[in-house]
Amino acid sequence: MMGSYSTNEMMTVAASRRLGNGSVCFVGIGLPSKAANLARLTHAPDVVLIYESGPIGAKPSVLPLSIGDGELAETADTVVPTGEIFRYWLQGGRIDVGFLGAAQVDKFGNINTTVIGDYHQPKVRLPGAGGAPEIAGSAKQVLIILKQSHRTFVDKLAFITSVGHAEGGDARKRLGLPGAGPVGIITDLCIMEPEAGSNEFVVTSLHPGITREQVIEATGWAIRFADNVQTTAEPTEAELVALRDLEARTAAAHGQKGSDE
Amino acid sequence: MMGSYSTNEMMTVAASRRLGNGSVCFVGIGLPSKAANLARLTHAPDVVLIYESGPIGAKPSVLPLSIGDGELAETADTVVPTGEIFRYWLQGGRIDVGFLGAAQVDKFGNINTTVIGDYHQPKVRLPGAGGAPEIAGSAKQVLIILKQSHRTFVDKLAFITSVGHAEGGDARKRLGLPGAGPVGIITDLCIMEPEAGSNEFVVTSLHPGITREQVIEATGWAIRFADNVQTTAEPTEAELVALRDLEARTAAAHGQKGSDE
Amino acid sequence: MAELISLREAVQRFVNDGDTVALEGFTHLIPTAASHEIIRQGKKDLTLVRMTPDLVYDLMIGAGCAKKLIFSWGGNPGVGSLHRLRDAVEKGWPQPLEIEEHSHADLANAYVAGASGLPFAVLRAYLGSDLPKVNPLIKFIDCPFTGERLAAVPSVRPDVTVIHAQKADRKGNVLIQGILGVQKEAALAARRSIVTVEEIVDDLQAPMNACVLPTWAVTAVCEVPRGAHPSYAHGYYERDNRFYQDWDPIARDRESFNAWIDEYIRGTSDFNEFQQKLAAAQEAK
Amino acid sequence: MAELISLREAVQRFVNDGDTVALEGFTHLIPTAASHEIIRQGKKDLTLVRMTPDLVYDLMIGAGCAKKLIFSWGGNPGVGSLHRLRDAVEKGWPQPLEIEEHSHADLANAYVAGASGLPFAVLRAYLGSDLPKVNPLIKFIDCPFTGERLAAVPSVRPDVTVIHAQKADRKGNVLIQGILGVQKEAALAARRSIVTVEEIVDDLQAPMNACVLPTWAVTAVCEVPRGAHPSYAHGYYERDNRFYQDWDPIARDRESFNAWIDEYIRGTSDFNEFQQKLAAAQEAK
Repeated sequence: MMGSYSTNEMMTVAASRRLGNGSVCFVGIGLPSKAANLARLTHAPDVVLIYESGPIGAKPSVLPLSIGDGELAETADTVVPTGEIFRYWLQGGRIDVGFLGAAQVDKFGNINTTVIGDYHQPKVRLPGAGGAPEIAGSAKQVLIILKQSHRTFVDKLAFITSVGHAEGGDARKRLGLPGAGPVGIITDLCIMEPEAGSNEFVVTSLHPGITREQVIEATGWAIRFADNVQTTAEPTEAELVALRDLEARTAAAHGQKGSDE
Repeated sequence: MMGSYSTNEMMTVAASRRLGNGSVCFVGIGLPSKAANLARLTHAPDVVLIYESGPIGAKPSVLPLSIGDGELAETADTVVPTGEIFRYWLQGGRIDVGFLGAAQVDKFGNINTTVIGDYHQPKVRLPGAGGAPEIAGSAKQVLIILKQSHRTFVDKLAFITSVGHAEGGDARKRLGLPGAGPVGIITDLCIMEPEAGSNEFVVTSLHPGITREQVIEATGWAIRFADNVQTTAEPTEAELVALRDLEARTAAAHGQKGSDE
Repeated sequence: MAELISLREAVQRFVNDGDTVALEGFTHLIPTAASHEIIRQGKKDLTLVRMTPDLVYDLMIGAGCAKKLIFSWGGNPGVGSLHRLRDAVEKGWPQPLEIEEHSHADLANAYVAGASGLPFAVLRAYLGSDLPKVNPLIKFIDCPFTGERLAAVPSVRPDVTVIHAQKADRKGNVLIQGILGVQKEAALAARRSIVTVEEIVDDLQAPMNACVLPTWAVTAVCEVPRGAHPSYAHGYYERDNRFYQDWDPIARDRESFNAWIDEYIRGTSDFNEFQQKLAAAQEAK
Repeated sequence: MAELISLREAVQRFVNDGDTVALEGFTHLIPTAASHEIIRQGKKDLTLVRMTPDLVYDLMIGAGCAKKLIFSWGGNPGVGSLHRLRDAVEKGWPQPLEIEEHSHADLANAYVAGASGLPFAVLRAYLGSDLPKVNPLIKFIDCPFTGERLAAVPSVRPDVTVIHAQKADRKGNVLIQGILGVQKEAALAARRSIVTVEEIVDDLQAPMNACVLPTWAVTAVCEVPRGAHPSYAHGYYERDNRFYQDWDPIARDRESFNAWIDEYIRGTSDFNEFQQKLAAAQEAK
């Protein structure tokens, strides 16, 4: 039997499991970076982590606080200019998985990280696009990780910063984007995947102990459930130890656990 | 008094004198490279030599046989990819002088290095463009060095590989090219410069002992002479010693004097 | 040939009111000292370009140096918002700030195009995004060979770019190592460039294919030890993560921000004095 | 992950008749051994791409491997003409050779565009040149911001690129040092890539910003010591200038060329045997 674990830990573990060993992953800072490094420290030792600041094949021992922490460079196979990261490696079609966070998503996996309210009279001004629009466009697959709530899973985005499946169906394909778009949204409550045909995200796995009602309440659209909703496997002892050790090392090094922004 | 010197030596020395100290020079292999390195070893120790293979600030002790000789890299301030040479350094507008050889030139300083005869049924197939078209277009100024003869200084080029002053006058300006185009052609007989207004190359300096008749005979168009034709200053002792030492070092290192192609 | 001069002189001579200015450095090697000096000298009406505005631009915006910001991600990395940036955008304090917003891939390509002497960059970008709706400078063109629709964006050509690097030699050749970001491209894209360095050395000891800016491609080199703090300089000092956290409450409030700027930037004569004052204050805590 | 296999196996599996093939290396690190192996295996109807065709393509063209050549400067550097290239273009021997001709800046940009996943490159080029009259793939477009007329050229996307490098580690990560040419871009622009290396080592000892191709971006790595001869490998051996001169009379004549190819390439099983035979012949002189 396992000890207890938090919903955040479940989220990170569930996200990390989606990265296959040897896959080439373009990593956003914060939750994606945490999940990707957990994957590298558990089942996917040969996952290749690329950060937009330039490191290719980073193997940090602690979580970076910024997208360009020194340890990313020191542990990388090589460090190239940022322009090259976007040109040769992302746009060049060499990224298997783009791993993104978000401020808000909608039911088609579109992402807003720009603004809440009117663009010119913002209610909340968010940081902006960063690398996300082109990661969302060009990575072969996209994974999204964020905590689920009514405010983050919204029916209609004020602003589409980075496109997922656009208006659903084959809308993304018609835009001419090379990548397949988001294939999973991993939250602290569940895993959602795009339904065949509509490409609307539906719940395919509930984390242990989470009810459908909790998910419905934490979603700003009329969330649907797949025919066979699984229960996410609990974090293993090995996963939890690896994650907690990583966070402890990070806290010892930085005085904080690593950003969840 | 000076000892004797060859017309080739006069040509190389006269060409080398055109490079100002500290100027940034994009160097073609062969005669341009020889003249540019002579300049560096005499009056222009801080001339910056850039070769299209990637070395920036090369300071070779012997003449390179190829555009990518190892010594160019070893003595350079940095060595960048060839794409970067053309993109950031040449097209970026950072080259003061493009120093070119040629198989043939015409009276407006247009260059042919592609083909003699019909392009599709060539009489002689030449090596082709290399870096010359864009050097001719984007360097702030262009110098051309080649031995003068009826076959190399022709009335009409079979093929314009690299543009000089096009059809003369303001034709080059109308093409929208950023650089000023060729400002001098240095041969084994004389120096030619573009006449103000027409931009037709006229003889502005005869090398010592060379007659107008020799130049007229060695030119495939009705060559004209400037109002005040100078006599090129003879090679100084220092210039000749530096050139001959350079050639001797080159012969000792390579078993040949360095290409004049 | 670059001039080896003080940062004060470089900012006086090469940063003019109304200029388009890029201070680049991607998390690593952020030219903080230069942002302080620009504030000290009261430069005005600047158009600021930077992929990640970060603390350096939060400072300059809050101090009233900027009329416009061109950027692609505006946050305090690992901490939260840039409060001065948000206050300027949302409330117009201390003056209205026009923003022109791009993605990282766009601006990185736009610097590459600028360094390449091209007026625009082509990239596969923005399809399905709302950014082109709010930024009319993002256009689309069709490939003349395949017909594919691609984004076309104007190149970045700053009047002056400022970057920080590890070393320069006495001629002014500059060596950058570690996370390179877009600094080389930003410097080459600009009409003038100022490079602050950790130290000036006899010999760069640069590997053959290292990132070196030759002296003749640089306008001024200024020795400013620790000039990237609280960012870091690979091989010299680490990122001061605590300063990024401490910045949040300082910048959150107009008064505390003004007091900090008056005390630590306007109240010091240069970055060396700033560092001494800051260290003394931290020790006193 | 790159497979560490013999050059013979790599050419068998990854170079197909009819492929578009780029063997790159700008004077330095020319993949000569690979050109020999392609000839040995009798590959046919290749479209050969290379900025400077050089001896490697003179060999392959004379041996009948090529139906088309895409290039920007075709000579024997420091010596003169490529006789087999000229014979194929001028006389159609041993078979007609279609040529598609560019400038260096064009092809270098076209490789960069290929590595960048773009269908075309934009550059300031060819205005006033006759090359666009004989190469319909050189087009012009207008900048959507300034109206400037710029050249647009199709990107190079080879089926397979072959390059030579100094080192790979046992995982297949590749280090290239010295004159870099367009090799990294050519490898990244291709569907498949073969890298021959001087040696396979435990640790690349690569400087942080060195030119490294990660193993997962490479298809096959093959250890072939001196595999660039008569070109050179910085840190290993120098350019064999004499071989470039000796090549001129061999290639000038069809019979002497055929005899040389039969003896030295078709008459050897691999590049190691070739080198022994060549050394023995040179000693006997």
